[in-house]
Amino acid sequence: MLPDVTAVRSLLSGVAEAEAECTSLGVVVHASSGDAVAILAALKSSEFDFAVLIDLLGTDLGDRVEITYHLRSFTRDEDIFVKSSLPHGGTLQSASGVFASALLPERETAELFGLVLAGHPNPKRLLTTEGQEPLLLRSVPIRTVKEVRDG
Amino acid sequence: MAVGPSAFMGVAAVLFSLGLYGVLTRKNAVMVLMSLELMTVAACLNMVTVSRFVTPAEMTGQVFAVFAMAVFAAQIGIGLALVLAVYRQTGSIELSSKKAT
Amino acid sequence: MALDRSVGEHSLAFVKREQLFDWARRNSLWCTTLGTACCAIDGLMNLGGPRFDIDRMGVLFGVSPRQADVMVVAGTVNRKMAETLKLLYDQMSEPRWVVAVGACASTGGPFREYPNVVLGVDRVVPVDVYIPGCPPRPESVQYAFMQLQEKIRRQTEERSAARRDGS
Amino acid sequence: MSPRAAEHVEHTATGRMVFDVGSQHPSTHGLLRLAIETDGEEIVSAEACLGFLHRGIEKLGEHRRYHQLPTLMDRGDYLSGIHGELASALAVERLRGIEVPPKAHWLRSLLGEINRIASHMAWYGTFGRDAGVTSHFFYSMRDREALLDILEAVTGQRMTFNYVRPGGVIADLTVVAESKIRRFLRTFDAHLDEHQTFLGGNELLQKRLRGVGVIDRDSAMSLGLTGANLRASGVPYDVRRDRPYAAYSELEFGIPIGTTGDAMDRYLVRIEEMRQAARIVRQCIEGLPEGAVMAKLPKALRPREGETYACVESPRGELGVHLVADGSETPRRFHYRAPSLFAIAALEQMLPGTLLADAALLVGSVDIVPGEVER
Amino acid sequence: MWGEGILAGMRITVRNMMREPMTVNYPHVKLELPDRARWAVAAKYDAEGKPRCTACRACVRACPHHVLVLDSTRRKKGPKHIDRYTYEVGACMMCGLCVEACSFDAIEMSRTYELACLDRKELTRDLLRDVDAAAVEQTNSPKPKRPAGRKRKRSKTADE
Amino acid sequence: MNALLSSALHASAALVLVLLNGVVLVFMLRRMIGRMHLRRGGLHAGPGGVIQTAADVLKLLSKEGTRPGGVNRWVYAIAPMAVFVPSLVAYAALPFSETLRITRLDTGLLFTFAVLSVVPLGVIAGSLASASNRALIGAMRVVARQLACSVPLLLSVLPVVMITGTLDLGDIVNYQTGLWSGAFPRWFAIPLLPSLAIFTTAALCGLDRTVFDIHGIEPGPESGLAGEYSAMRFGLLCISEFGNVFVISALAVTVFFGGWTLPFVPLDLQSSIGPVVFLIKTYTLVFLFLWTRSVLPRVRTDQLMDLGWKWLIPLSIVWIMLVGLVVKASLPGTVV
Amino acid sequence: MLSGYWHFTPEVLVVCGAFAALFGGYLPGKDRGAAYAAAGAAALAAAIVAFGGTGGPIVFGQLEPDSVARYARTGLAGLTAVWVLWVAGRGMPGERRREGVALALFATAGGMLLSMAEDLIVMFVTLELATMPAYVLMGYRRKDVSGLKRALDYFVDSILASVIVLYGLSFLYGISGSTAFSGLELEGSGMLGFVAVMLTLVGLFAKVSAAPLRHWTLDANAKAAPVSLAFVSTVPRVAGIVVMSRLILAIAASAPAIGILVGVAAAASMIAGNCAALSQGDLRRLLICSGIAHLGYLMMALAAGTETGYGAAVFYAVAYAVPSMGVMLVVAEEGVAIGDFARLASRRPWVAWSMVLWLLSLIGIPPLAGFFGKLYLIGAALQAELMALVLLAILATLLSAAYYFRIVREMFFGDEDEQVGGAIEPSHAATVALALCAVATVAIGIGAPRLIAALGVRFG
Amino acid sequence: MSETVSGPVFAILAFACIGGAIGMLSARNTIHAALWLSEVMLAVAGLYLLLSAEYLAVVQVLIYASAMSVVVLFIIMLTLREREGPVRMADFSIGGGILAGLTGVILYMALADRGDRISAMPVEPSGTAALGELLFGRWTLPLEVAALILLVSLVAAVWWSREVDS
Repeated sequence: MLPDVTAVRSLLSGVAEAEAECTSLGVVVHASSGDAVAILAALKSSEFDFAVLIDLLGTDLGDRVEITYHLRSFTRDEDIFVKSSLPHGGTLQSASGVFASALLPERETAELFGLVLAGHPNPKRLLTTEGQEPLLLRSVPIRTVKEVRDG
Repeated sequence: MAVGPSAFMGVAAVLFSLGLYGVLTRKNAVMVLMSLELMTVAACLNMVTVSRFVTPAEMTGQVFAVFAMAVFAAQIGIGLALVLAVYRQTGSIELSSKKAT
Repeated sequence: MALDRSVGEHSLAFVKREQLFDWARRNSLWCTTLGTACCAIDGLMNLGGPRFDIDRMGVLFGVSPRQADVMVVAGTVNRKMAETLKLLYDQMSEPRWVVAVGACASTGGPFREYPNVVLGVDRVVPVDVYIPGCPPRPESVQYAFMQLQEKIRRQTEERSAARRDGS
Repeated sequence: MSPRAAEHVEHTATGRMVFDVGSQHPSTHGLLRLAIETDGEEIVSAEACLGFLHRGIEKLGEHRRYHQLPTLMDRGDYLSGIHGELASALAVERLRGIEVPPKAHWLRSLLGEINRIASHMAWYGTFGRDAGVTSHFFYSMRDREALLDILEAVTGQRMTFNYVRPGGVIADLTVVAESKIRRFLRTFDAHLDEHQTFLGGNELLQKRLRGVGVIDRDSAMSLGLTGANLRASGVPYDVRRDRPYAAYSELEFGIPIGTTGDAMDRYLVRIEEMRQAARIVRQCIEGLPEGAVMAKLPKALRPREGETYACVESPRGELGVHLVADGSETPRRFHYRAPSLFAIAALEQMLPGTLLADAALLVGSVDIVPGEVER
Repeated sequence: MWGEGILAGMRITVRNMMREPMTVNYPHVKLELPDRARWAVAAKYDAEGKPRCTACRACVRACPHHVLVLDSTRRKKGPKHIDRYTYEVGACMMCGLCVEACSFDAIEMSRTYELACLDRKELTRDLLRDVDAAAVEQTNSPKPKRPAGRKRKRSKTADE
Repeated sequence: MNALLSSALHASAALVLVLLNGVVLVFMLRRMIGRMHLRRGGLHAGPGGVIQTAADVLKLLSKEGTRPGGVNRWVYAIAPMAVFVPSLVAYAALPFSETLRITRLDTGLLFTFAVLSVVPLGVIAGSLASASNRALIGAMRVVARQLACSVPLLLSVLPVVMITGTLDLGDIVNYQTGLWSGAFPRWFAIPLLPSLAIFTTAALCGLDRTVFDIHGIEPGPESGLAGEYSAMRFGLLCISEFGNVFVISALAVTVFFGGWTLPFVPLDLQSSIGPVVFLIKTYTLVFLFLWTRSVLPRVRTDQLMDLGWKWLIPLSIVWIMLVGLVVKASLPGTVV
Repeated sequence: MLSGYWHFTPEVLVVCGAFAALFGGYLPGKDRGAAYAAAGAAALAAAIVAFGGTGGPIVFGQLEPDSVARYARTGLAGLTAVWVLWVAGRGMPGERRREGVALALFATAGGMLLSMAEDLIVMFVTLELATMPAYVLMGYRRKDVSGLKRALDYFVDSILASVIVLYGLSFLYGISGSTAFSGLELEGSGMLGFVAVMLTLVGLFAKVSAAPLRHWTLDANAKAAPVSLAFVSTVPRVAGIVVMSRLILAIAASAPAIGILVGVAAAASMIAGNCAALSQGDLRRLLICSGIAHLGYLMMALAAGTETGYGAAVFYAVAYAVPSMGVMLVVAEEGVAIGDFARLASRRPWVAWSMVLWLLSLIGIPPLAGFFGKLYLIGAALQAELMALVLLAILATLLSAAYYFRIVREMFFGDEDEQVGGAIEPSHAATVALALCAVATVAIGIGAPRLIAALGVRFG
Repeated sequence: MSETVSGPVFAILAFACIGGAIGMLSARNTIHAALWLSEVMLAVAGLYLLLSAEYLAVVQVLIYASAMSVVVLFIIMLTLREREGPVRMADFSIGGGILAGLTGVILYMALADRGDRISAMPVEPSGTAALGELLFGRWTLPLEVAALILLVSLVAAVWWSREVDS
């Protein structure tokens, strides 16, 4: 389940500035937003064989958005999480070149957190209609009870 | 009220002339083919008329009309295949060298 | 083709003929199904299935909106879907009815706090029958169709009564 | 039937046509709209247009208390409510460190497998309808009704159960339910054989399914496919076996895999999965331990600050819940991984080059539930 | 041989045709609901016909999306007066959390599923209106039960 | 004038027959198919749901007819008629019994095929007029299907014509009265089994199925034209599709199953129960068609074309040659 | 009736050859082998015709394999054999040859039947069989856009001609009540008869590309592949000329005025063809124009309306087609521009000398085929005292020498720099084909007196 | 058919023929033109019936009114881009009109001149069976040739409609 943290560290030292640690989530690599895609590529081609991008999600940390990439290796049955953070309205570098599975989740994340998607083959909005104000997962307040009742 | 052969042949003649007009004036290949069909039908009608009035027993005209129909159906089939081939290459079904006659 | 309208307004035959047509309408409710979420599975798919078999009542599902009498909205409708919904409703020909199946279609249901979700189909098109439940049982939906039939019958009676009074 | 306004008769330089399949088309199983560009009958490109069912499950999850989360998950993947509930419950349990009584584990597996068969039956019926065999829909609905009866008897609802909670399940099996399960198990294998003969044995259908919509092993992994779609491409990955949860570590079951990854393989893998699921149900009903079904929990769950990911094998693949807790009563971020979302990406890659007539079949063959796609 | 599958399919259809249809002819015959079936929320009454609600608002807090509203007035002495206890049946998802949260067994998931209505107003129901939250003392407090002589209007149920 | 009146009477009788036929038969088939689906089908309209289909038709009559925007008005309006009228006219030559038929035609067999072949014209016209991509693709499929199936359909009845030496449907039926070696009815279905097989296959491929898929009236490309029409225009399309199934089945009965005749029954009795026998035979065949269809998945158009052009047509040609040789050898004096 | 069936042996052989070409690819062996087989069949057919002899009317009098038909069928089969042989060696440009050869053989079969036709129905049907493959051959290159468009134009005009013929035939039949040539009776039919003859002839003239509707041939054919043109401008045309001659002869018996009509068309064809040919730089156009002119000479004899004129015309049809085929095939090898022939004599002396032979024959230099052909034509015209036409023909011949000699000059004294054509791959089959053409040109010339006697031409 | 041709029926059919042809030529939309054409074909089939040519009438419907019209409409459908476009006239159509008109006038004159030479309606002609005997007896040769023509057209159509491999 958990890959060897030291081995991950040594692997990443050759690629970019990144920190790996073991948390409640699993092994997490913290990277700067510029390096994330390179790190993903390195992890994919490494001996860990993280061949699948299982998931991609954004988390609002208040002042910035944290993007979490969740990789899995079927051969070794190990998971690794790569996290990078962006400012609000920042540019999300697409990982779809490395993992085709990032195509749709990236569009969704960019739309819901108000990010700019770069390097994506089809960076349109995914969920809401063009022409409407996008719904941002981070800032849009949900309706209050009163609104719902009288609404 | 008896209707003689010239009435039928007259209808055929009108159809023929109209078809000829269509062939001569239309640029759209499909329209030209349709006009040709009109002319064919005129000729067939002529033959059937003659067959009825002149050779009712031998029915030569009907035989002739059967063959004419078969042959022209084949011709129009070829023509449509050609139109399609031209359309695929050029995206147009207009006859290129249609001159006003 | 509306035959009932080409029949004279004040003729004696009119009322009877209209009643006949209304009987036909009641017993032949063709639905265009706008099944979006869970309600479409339980409320529509299972209802069309062998156990509940809505076909008994002459209700057909999955008809093109141009031919349908009833639009069955089953499931959440959000702002993007609402546009489609409106267009589909506009395609339907009179007389037409709308049935909102489930909490989401009736009021927005469990998702009504989310601003993208429309607070009930009646915000977009007029709704004739609401069916609470999340999702409602197939029987609930069939019950709703029976209510709808009742409503159609009542409408006719009211109309003909109004005409009697007027004449 | 999509509205006319959304349907353009577009003539491009190559004479192509643009088609909208959906957003309300029976074969799209809810609300998936595919903008398909065709050249004659052949599909040139396909793009999925989502968002017709975007209703903020993730956003609302941030405003729900932890034990309310299953109600949302039920309505995400509405065909397999138990699995959604289970994933969220597992995540909460992992964050909070809750011990679940063993009987609850077994009940979760039991109900999960019953729900899996029910979900596959729904897919099976609509798949038959996509193929044009109308009768099959009714035959699979017959078995689905039996399963729904069981689920209703145990949980009180037919589809949105709210049965699995953090800490266990809310109720034990009833006697009626158990006898229903046994009755179901007696007939199910024969029924499944009948279905398989009826639909899968049909030569015309085989001709339509074989070699269509092939996804090879590598692209399946690259596309992030999971579940039956992945296994059909020859990757024997199953969360139940590789990351056992509930009682699966104690249960015996096989994992069917395909060889070519075409529509036929996906079909066959799902059929075999139903058979294996019935096998698990049998084991569960036999080996159900005694004891409590719910752990003792405080009224309000307040996990410590932290983050976790828990996944289950839903009928559509790996359904994972990513939960970020900030120490309050509600999660800071609630995200769930929808296997259907990745299947849609696969669909976009699969469709170009096939015929328009195959589109509906292929959409059916990957088994998509829009509710979980758009969340 | 090619075509065997088709023939087998035809055989199966005929076999099914010979079987009895499994249709339940609904308005005339009704399926029996299981004991645990959860449909619209209904208030419960004790043996004397008094509602058992104590206006503790546990259900209101438990409801994930606020379909229950309970307005009560606290009085100097005696139980609270329930001005209004409404229930939006049109939005309820029948999850049963409110019933689980109720420690007084004052509400239940009823088994009426024939809920369709023609008017949007009917989607909101009064579970209770203008009643006293009576039974707190009976079940919970050691205090003796008060005499039931106070002004009490007739309680309304959803079905009326 | 008398002739005109009688032909008008005939025509209106045909219309009534077609409509009644449709109304009753559709209901019966709905119930039958319902049973096949483990359910009951229409129950609530009238006693046992008998007038369910009548209700459908009446309702369609009372609906408001809409015309989608952007359509070609005249063609759109004419197309359902162009589909409906031929399928009505196709009844003209069918011999319901020795005496009961609308008109007696020398070329009855060919006439029926000719009239049925006009139907796709209306389908295409309507779909071109309705300016919808989906209808267009649907119509293209319909046409491709028709082109692939109508040729083998026509070829498959040729052996019968070769043997009987007539195109008159009544004569073809008369040829089939009596018994072979006292045991087998003289129906062409027995010696010309391959012809029947080709006919059935081609008919199965060529007939539209949407009417009977009660739960499958999909507004997709499969339904083609029907998705674009509303109210009675749609009703006309439905009736016409149903009528086509009936006519094809009736043709099969006439050509292969001895039409109104019944073996082992005295001749004078036969003439009186002729229409009933004919209808029973036809309904049986209609049911068989539907039964087969309920098992078959939708076949892709290109596969259908392959079937038609690469298998059915060559096979029927080979079969015609074989039959021709046999006929020539056994009946040296005949025309053929 | 049954006894006449052996007369069809050559046609059956040719059709078998067509099937062999069409489906030969599916048998073991190659496409090329099938084409050879087809060529063999055609040649064999020619031989059988040559030895088969003649007979009276067969098939209810619908066909008459007389000596004219024998000569024409031999010519048609021989021409086809040459063409197929050449195609077997060189192939169709840019496309496979299977369909092309098969279609050409079908056309030949049609043409051979056509040259025997003695009935309007048979004539019409076989005329269509003879000319229909031509549309395909004209648009044979499917990637060649302008070629396809020209083929479409050609097709439309040709069908128009067919329809007009058909309409005319329906009147002819209506007036005489019979479709047999022998039964055509226009006596006293007045205006209707005139219209019938007019429509029929105008259509037929258009079919064989004579005036007045000849311009479309030029436009439509000018962009076709020379190899297609070599076939289209010879085989179907010869067959058409033969049957046209037969029909004119049959009609002339009861409507002598037809001679004027034909004469006018002949004069127009001669003038138009020659004048247009003078200024052409494209050899295809040049040969088409000169073909129209040759048709004019031929119709001059037909205008006489006598058996002699008829025989002379049929003789000339083949005598003209053989060199024409040779020239066209060389054009297909070398190139369509006149400059492509520069110094051909130094590159391929044998081919160049053959070209000279053919061109001389086309001009009409003794002792080649063309000379005797023209001689008989003029003789026939003189017999009918059509002095003006004869004078015009002689003038036109002189004029034609001018443009034919341009080619000869280019071959022998052309500018070296203009030599653009690369070395042509040697092909035995093609060489044999060209050689056959050359030999035939001489042979027809030498055997002319005997042939013409057999064709029933009598002078004096 | 009766011995005399019914005048009103003929008038209706003739009107339908000519009107349909005019409609076809004046249609500004190819689809309309094709539909008009099939109307003309049906009317001509009616005329055939008047002329006791039952078989030909049926064949006319089968081949011209349906099969050919369907194929023509199919082609119009495939050449979609010109689908709604009006039929464009040639630049200068007066010449064509004059020629066609002249043809018509001449034909009229010819018919008026000699057309009624044959005016009496003869006895009831032989039926379809006789036609069949003629076709397969006396006219076998053209029948075989027509078969070859159909084969040629099949080869040609396949040749042009197959994809060109580049």
